[in-house]
Amino acid sequence: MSDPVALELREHFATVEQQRGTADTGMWVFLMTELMMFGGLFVAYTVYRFNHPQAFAEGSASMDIMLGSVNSAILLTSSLTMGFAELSAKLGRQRLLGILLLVTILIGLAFLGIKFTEYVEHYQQHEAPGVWFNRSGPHAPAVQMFFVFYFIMTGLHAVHMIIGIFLILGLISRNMIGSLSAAYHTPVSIVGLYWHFVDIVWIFLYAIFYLPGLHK
Amino acid sequence: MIEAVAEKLEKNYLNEKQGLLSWLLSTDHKRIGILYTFSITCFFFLGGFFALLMRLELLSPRNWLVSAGTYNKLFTMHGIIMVWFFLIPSIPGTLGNFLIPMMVGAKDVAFPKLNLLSWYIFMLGGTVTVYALIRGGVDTGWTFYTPFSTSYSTTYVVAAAVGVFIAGFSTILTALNFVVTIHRMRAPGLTWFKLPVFIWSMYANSLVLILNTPVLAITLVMIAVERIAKVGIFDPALGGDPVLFQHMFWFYSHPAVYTMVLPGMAVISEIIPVFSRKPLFGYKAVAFSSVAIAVLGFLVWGHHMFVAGESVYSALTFSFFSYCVAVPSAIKVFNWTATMHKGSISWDTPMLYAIGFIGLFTIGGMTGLFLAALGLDVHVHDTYFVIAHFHYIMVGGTVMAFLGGVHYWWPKISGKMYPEGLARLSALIVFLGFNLTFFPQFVLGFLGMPRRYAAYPEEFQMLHVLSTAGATILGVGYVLPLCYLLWSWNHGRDAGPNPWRAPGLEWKSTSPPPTHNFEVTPVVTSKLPYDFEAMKEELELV
Amino acid sequence: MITNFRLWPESASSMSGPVDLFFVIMLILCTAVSVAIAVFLIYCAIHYHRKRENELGSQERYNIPVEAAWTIIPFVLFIGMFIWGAKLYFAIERPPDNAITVYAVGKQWMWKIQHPEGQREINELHIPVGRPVKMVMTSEDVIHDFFVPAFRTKQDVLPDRYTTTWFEATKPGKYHLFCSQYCGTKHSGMIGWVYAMSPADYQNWLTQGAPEGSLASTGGKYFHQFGCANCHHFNSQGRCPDLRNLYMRPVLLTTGKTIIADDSYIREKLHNPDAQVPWGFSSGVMPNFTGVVSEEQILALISFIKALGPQPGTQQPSSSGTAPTEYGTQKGIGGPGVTSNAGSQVEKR
Amino acid sequence: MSAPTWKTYLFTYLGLLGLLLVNTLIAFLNLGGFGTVIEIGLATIMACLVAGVLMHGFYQMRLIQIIIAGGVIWFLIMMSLTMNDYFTRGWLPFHEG
Repeated sequence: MSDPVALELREHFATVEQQRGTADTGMWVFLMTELMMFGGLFVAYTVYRFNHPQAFAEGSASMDIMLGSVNSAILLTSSLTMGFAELSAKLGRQRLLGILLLVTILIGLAFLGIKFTEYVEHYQQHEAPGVWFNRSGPHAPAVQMFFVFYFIMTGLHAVHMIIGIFLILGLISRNMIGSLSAAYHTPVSIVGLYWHFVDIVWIFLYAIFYLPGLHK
Repeated sequence: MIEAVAEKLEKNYLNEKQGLLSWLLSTDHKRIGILYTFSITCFFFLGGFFALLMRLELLSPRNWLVSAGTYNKLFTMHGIIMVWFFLIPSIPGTLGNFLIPMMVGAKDVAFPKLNLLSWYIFMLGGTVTVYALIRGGVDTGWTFYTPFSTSYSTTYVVAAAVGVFIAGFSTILTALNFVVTIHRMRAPGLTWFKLPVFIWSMYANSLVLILNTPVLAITLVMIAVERIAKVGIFDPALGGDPVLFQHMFWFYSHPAVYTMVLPGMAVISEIIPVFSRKPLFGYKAVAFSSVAIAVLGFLVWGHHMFVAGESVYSALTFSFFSYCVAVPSAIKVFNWTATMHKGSISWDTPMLYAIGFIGLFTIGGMTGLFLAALGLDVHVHDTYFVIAHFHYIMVGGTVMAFLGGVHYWWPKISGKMYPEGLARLSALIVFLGFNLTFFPQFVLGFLGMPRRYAAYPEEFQMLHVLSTAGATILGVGYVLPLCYLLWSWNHGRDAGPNPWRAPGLEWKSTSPPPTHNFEVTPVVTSKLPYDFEAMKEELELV
Repeated sequence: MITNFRLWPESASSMSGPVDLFFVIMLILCTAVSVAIAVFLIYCAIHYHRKRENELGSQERYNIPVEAAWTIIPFVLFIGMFIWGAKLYFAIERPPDNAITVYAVGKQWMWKIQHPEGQREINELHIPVGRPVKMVMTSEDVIHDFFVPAFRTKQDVLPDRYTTTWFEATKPGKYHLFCSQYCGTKHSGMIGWVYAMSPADYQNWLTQGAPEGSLASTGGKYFHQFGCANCHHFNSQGRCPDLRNLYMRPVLLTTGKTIIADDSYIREKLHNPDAQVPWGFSSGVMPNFTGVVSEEQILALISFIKALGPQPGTQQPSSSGTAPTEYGTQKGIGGPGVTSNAGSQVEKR
Repeated sequence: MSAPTWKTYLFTYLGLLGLLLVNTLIAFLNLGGFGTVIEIGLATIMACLVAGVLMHGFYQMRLIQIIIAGGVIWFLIMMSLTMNDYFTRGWLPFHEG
C-alpha cells in the first residue's frame, strides 16, 4: 500500500481514471452553477443599463481605467502562473509547483490590494452606495445603481479570489507533506479550474464596468 | 461456517455501526438518506401545522383565530418550509440518495463527503429559518416580492432569506453529486437506455436544480443587500424595477416547480411497471420527456407575470412555451396509463398511491392549461384557482408520489414490511381528504377569491368550510403512515430481498442492503430496462 | 350565517362573456380527457387485477403510432388554446380609444379613486354601464392589484409606474373590488365595491359630488400652488417648455431621441426633472418635486396638462374648457402635426 | 488534440494581454451601441481562450464540453427572455383617450 496512487483512490471508485474524471466533471458542473450565479447579476446589470444608459456611462466614467487595466493584466498573469503550476504538477516537479503556487497567491494578493485601493477611492469620492453616496445630477439614483452593481459584482468576485487563495494555500501544504505527485495531481487541476474561472468572470466585469465610460 | 455466513448476511448498513455519532458522521448514502427522511418529516409536519392553522382561521370570514398579521406569517412560513425544506429536498434527499447509487450499481455517490456536507448545510439553513420563525416570523409570502420585502415589511426577512440561501447550496451539492454519479458511476454494461426512468427523471431534476438555484441565491443576496444597506436595487424610486425581481425569482421558481414534481414522476415511473408486471410503456418517450420538461421548464417563467406589468409580447412568448411544456407532461400521463393496460395489476399500497398520483396530476396539469391561457389567467391569476392548481401538482403529485415511494422501497430501506391493510386505508384517506381540501378551491378561485386573504366576503364561506373539513381528513391521512411505518421498523415482518418481484438493480441486494450495497459489483447483461421477460425464472414469474 | 352561496361568478362586463365562453370550452375539453383517463385507469386496475401471485403482464414496450398520436394531438389542441387565449388577452390589455379615464392610486391598504369630473372616492368606484372605462393606476408604496372578478379583469398596480386596464360594465350592480397582490398586513382589508350605474344614474351621481370642480381644474390649482405656472408661461420664449399641446405628442430630447409625452413622462419630469430634457432646454432649471407632490396630485396635474390639448380621438372629455383662463385658452393653437410655438417641442412624425 | 504545453500557455497569455489592450483602446472610440457589442465580443473571445486553453476546454472529453455549452446556453436563455420583456415594453402604445 505504499503506492501513493492507490492510497488516494477512494474505496467507492473502481479505478483512478474514473476518480479523476469524476472530480473534473464535478468541478465543471460546480462552475456552471457559479456561472448562473454571476449570470443573474449580469442579467440585472443589463436590464438596468438598458433602462439607464446615460447613468451607467456616467458611473463608468468615474472608474480608474489605469488601475482597472493593470489589475486585469495582473489577474491574467496569475492565471498563467496557475497554468504553469498545473503543468509542473503533471511533470512531478514538486519544488517548481510550490514556487508557482506561491507566486500565484502573491499575484492574487496584489490584485486584491489594487481592488481595495479602488474601493477606498470610490468611498472617498462618495461613490460607495448607501449612506456614503453623495452625488447630484439628473441620473444620481441610477448612477448609484451602477455602483451598487459594481460593488456587489466585484465584491463577489473578490470573495471568490479569497476563497481561491485559501484553496491554493491548501495545495501548498498538501505539496509540502508530499501527497501530490506526477501520478496524483487532481487537486491542482481542480483548483486551477476554479482560479481560471474566476479570471473569466473578471474579464467580463472589466468589460462592463470600466469600458463603457471611456469614450466621450 | 454456517454461522459465519449468517453473520455476514445479517450485517447491513443499519447495524454495521452503532451509536448516534456513527449516523451523524456517516458518508454512506443510505444513512444520509435516512437523515434527510428524518429532517424533512419534521419540516413537513411543521409546515403542515401552519397549514392547519390557516385552514382553521379560514373557517370564518372574519379573523377569529389569529390576526391578519399572524395569518400572513403563517402562509409565508408554510410556503417557505414546504417549498425549500420539504418539497425540493423530499424525494431527491431521501429516496434519491438511497436509491440512485443502488440503481446504477455503485457503492456510493461520487462525492460521499460532499453528500454528508449537504445534509449539514441543509440543517443549517433550516435552523436559520426556524430562528427567523421563532424571532417572530416573516410576512412577505414565500415569493419575497419587492418592494414589500425590501422596504415595507418589518419582519425577519433577511434571516429567512439567509436560511433559504444556505439551503440552496445543499440542493446544489446534492444535485451535483447525482449528476456526476449518474454520469460516472454506472455499473459495467449499464448504458443510458437501460437505466430505470427514475434515474432519468432524477438526472433531469438535478440539472434543473444546478442551473436555477444559483439564480435564487443571488436574488436573495440582492434582497438582503437592499434591505440592509438601504440601496436601490429593485426599488423603483431609485431607478430599480420590481418586475425584474419577479423575472429573476420566477426564473428560479418556475423550474423549481418542476424540480418538485420531476422526482414524483421518477417514483411513479418505477412503481407502475413493477405493480403492473409490465415494462414501462414508451420508455424512451418517458425518459426524454423528463429532459424536455427540464429544458422547456426554463422558458416559461413569465407566465407568473401576465398581469404584473411585463410586456404583452413577452407574455405571448411565455404563454406559448407554457403550452409546449405541457406536451411532455401529457406524454408521461398517457404512457403511465398505457403501462397498466394488459398488465398484471396488484392493488398494493404503492400502486394505489401511483394511480392516485396520475389522477391528481392530470387535474393539476389540466388546470395549468387554464393558467397558461393568457386571457383566462387574467381572471384566475393570484386567486385560489392558482393555489388549488399547484397543490394538485405538489401535494396531489409530489407528496402522493413520495408516500408511494416510501411504501414501495420501505422493505428495502428497513428490511420490514409495513401493515398492508392500514396502509391501503390511509392511502384512501389521503386521496379523499386531498380532493375535499383542494377541489373547492378551484371554484373559490374562479369565483374571484384572491390569495393570501386572512378574511374574506361571506359568500365564500361555504367552500372554505368544505376545504377545512378536507384538510383535517388529510392531516389524519398523513399522521397514520408516520405511526405505522415507525411501528413496522421494529415490529414488521421481514421483507426478504425482493418482496415485489421487481427487476431493478436495487432489489438484487439484500434488505436492508450492506454498507457497500452489493457484495459484488453487478454487471448488467440484459438488453432492456424493466426486463421481466428475461428475469422470469429469477423472479419466479410465469 | 352562510350567505350568497354560488358556484359561478357574476358576469357583468363586455369581457366576461368571451372569457367565460373560453373557460367553459376548456372546462368541457379538460373534464372529458380527465374523466376518460380516470375511467381507463379504474378499468385497467379492475380488469387486469392480478389473478395469481406469479402472474406476468403483457410485455408490450411501445407502439410508435399511438405514442405519436398522443404527442401531436395534444400539441395541436394546446396551440389552439394558446391562440384563443392570446386573442382574448390583447382584447383585455388594449383599451378602446373612446374609453373614459378614471385614475386609481393604491396605498396600504386602500384604493383612492379620482374621476376626471372631480369626484374622489375611497374603496368605491362608480362607473356608467355601457361605456368603456380605462383605469390608469399607480401605487404609493408596494405592488397592489386591481381585480374585479365580475369584470374578469385584473392588473397589478406598481409604484412609480402607470399601468392600465379597462372594462365596460354591462349590468348595473354592486361588484367586489379586490386587491389581488399581497401587499402587507391588511391585504385582505384592501377591498371595495364597484358600482355600475345606468347612464342616467351616473350623470346624477356626477352632479352630486365634486365640490372642487373637475380634476383638471384641481390640477390647475396645483399648477399654481407648486409654482409650475411661474416658469411654464403661456407664450413664453423662456427657460421652460410650453405645456400646451404637449400631451401624447412626440418630444425631441437633448439626446436626440424622441419620446411620447405620456403620463409616465410627465410623472418622471416631476421626480427627475433633469433626465430626458426636451431639445432646446437645459437641465438644472426645474426643481425636483419628489416628496412634495403626492401621486394623486400628479394625476391631477397630468389631467390638467391633458386638458391643455390636443384632444385625442373623437371623445370630448367633460373637463374640456375648464382649464384655468390664466393659462390662455388652448383651443385652436397647434393641432396634431403642427409644431407648437416657441420651439419648445420639435415634433417628428 | 494533445494537452497544451508551456509554450501554448505562454502564447495564450500574450494573446490575452493583446486582446485586453485592444479592447481598452477600442473603448476610447465612440462607436455608439456597436461599441458595447465589440467590448463584450472581445471579452467573450478572451473568455473562450481561458476556458479553452488554460482550462483545457478544447482538449476535454465531450461530456465536459456539453456541460460548458449547457451552462452558457442557460445563461443566454435567462438573458434573452428577460430582455425580451424590456425590449418590447413600449410596443403596445399607452393609449390615451
